[in-house]
Amino acid sequence: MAGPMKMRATLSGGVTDVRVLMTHPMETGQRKDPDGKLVPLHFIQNVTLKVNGKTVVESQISQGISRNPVFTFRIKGGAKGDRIEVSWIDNHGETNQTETAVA
Amino acid sequence: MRSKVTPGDQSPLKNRPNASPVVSGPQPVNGLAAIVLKPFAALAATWNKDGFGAKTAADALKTLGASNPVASRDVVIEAPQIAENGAVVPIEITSNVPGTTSIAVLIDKNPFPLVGKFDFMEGALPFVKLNAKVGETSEVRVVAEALGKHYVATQEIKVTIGGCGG
Amino acid sequence: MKKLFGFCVLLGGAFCASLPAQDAKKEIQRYREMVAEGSPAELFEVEGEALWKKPQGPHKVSLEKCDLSLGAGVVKGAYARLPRYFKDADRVMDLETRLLHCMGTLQGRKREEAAARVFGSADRPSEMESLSAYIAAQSRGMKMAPGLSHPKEKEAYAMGRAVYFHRAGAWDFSCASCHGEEGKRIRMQDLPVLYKPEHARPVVSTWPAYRVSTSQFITLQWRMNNCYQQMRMPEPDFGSDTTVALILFLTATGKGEPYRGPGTKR
Amino acid sequence: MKRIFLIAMLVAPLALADPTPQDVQKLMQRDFHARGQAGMDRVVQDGVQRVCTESGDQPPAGLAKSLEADQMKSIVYPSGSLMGDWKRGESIAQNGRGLQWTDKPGAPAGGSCYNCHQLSGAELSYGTIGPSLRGFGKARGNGPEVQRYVYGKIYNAKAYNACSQMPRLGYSGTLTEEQIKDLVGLLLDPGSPVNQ
Repeated sequence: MAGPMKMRATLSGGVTDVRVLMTHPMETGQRKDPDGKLVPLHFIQNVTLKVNGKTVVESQISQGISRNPVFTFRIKGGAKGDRIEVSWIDNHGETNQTETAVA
Repeated sequence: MRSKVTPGDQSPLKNRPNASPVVSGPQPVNGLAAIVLKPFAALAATWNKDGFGAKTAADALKTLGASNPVASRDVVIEAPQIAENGAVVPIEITSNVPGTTSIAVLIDKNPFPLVGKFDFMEGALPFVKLNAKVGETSEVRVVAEALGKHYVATQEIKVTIGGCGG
Repeated sequence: MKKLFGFCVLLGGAFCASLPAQDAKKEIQRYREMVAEGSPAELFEVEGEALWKKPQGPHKVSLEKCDLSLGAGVVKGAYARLPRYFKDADRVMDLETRLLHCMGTLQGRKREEAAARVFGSADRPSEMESLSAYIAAQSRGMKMAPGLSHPKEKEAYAMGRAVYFHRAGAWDFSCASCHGEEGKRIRMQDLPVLYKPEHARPVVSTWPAYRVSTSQFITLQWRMNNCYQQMRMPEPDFGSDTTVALILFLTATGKGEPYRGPGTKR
Repeated sequence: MKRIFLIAMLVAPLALADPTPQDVQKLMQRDFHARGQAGMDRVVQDGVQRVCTESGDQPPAGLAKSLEADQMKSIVYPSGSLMGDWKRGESIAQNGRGLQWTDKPGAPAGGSCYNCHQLSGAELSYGTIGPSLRGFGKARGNGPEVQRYVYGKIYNAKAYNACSQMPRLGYSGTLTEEQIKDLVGLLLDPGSPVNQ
């Protein structure tokens, strides 16, 4: 099961700032575990940001993103209470999502 | 399903080997295609396999149709010049190029330089802050796409050793 | 250098300087600030809250009735009051020592089981790490005020100070060997002089913390353990009087600072 | 040695109620456990550690002198040139491992030099607990006297300054004779990056 996500979306000066944290190992496939075995490639490939159900950012990312990814996106305008959703899918097909209201 | 609707998988340049080396031509709008053809965008999204598998920044840029981007000071990279640890290097990117629809981030010296591509639509500002792995001292290369043209900025990030090293 | 100059033109001169030592320090500072802005520490708080409320052990109860010094189940503001003397255990305890105590008394867990894996890994954080993140976060904004009035607290404080300056081990180190003089650093790491309040305050108010180099959430007990490892000493027992005394000495030296952790470290 | 302890006790600046180094050691003997190559013998202070702890690293001059003379006797100088390979020296200086409970016993250790000293100009990430050693050989040459001093200082820094914060890298068994020679090369060889 995927670990927790955390997100906050704040409106200030006509711009909504969305910061989202995700739990993910983002394994490069080149790291060795303590027993010397290669840890298989395992990383998030897509992150999607939606506002009130509409996709506004589509991201494609690689294993070059740091472990436990953190992204900040910005949306022009928006209103308090707007529904912000972020979802991800990794190379194993695992997914997770979270949502919050603009504060 | 994935490969059919993935513009990034099939580089337009592959089909147009003689494409203009100066400014690359208009690109299919990834996001639009994804939305129209796939109601659950996140669950069956596009992923540029060739670009992320490329071993040099130049090869990765080819897959984005951005072989010869124009240097621009409107692409702004905010990142430390020295990182204490290469595992987490914060990079903040803003494109002030009017009409920017996507931003690609590359770390030249990484084994696979392309670390992310972000498509913006419906009021999202061409801005992203992320944490990237930077294996050794390297250029960070950011390519913004606006109205079919590509613009680039770079910055060197030095990676040092922190702490006792033991 | 030529290359760098080329980019200077691109970036409107913003990054034109080469990197003499004084700028290197400034850039590292900027790196730390940027990293702290997007810290995954909060993910551990989420995990920790779930663990705090999860029934476990032979008694199949959660830790929610654990008395962290403000009465059973009060989490808000508790971390800022630790370490402190607990009458029921008749000893001074820091957060982790207290949690271990509650795992025994409330959940009926054996110490060997509960303490078997107090330091986790990036792949599998320990229960103690997530719990520490959650509980510490509930003290944000509160002034650090460890116990210093009970005779056992006074005794532990004096012992902690003596331990800080005690030289031993294969490399003859005390804590003060590295954390003893102002303006010094290891590699690029500035070394706080932790017996001085102005140095201890920003430190004790940001532990426990997420460490970006290892993607781990690390606790003060871990920090003491890791210091002794690097001092080439044998390993201190988890929650031992020595480690609690040291943590009390450091926290007391930094007392009065509002808590603003869990922080983010190199 | 016993007499040294007695003198040290008399000059100890700590108040009576404060725990003595003996008290701390006793507590550590109860609260620590051996792990890997880090045995419990390491908790037991030797004369240098005891005197330095008691005096806050400022022993009276006479006592310091006798401790230093005593430590000097521990230094074993190899015969012949003391200048090894600066390239190997550089990697020893970079390496911060050795003698920890997480380190493999018997595996070559590092000197942790960059943790505390500036050496090669190419390495930006250097510590400042010890003095900068940039241009060390350039300023002092590399004659037998200097070689002997550098070798001895790395082998047992306490022979030159009783309460130095620098580990006794030869005496403690951290570095081998060969490794110390390589570090001498790093500091003194005109071709070493330290002297560029």
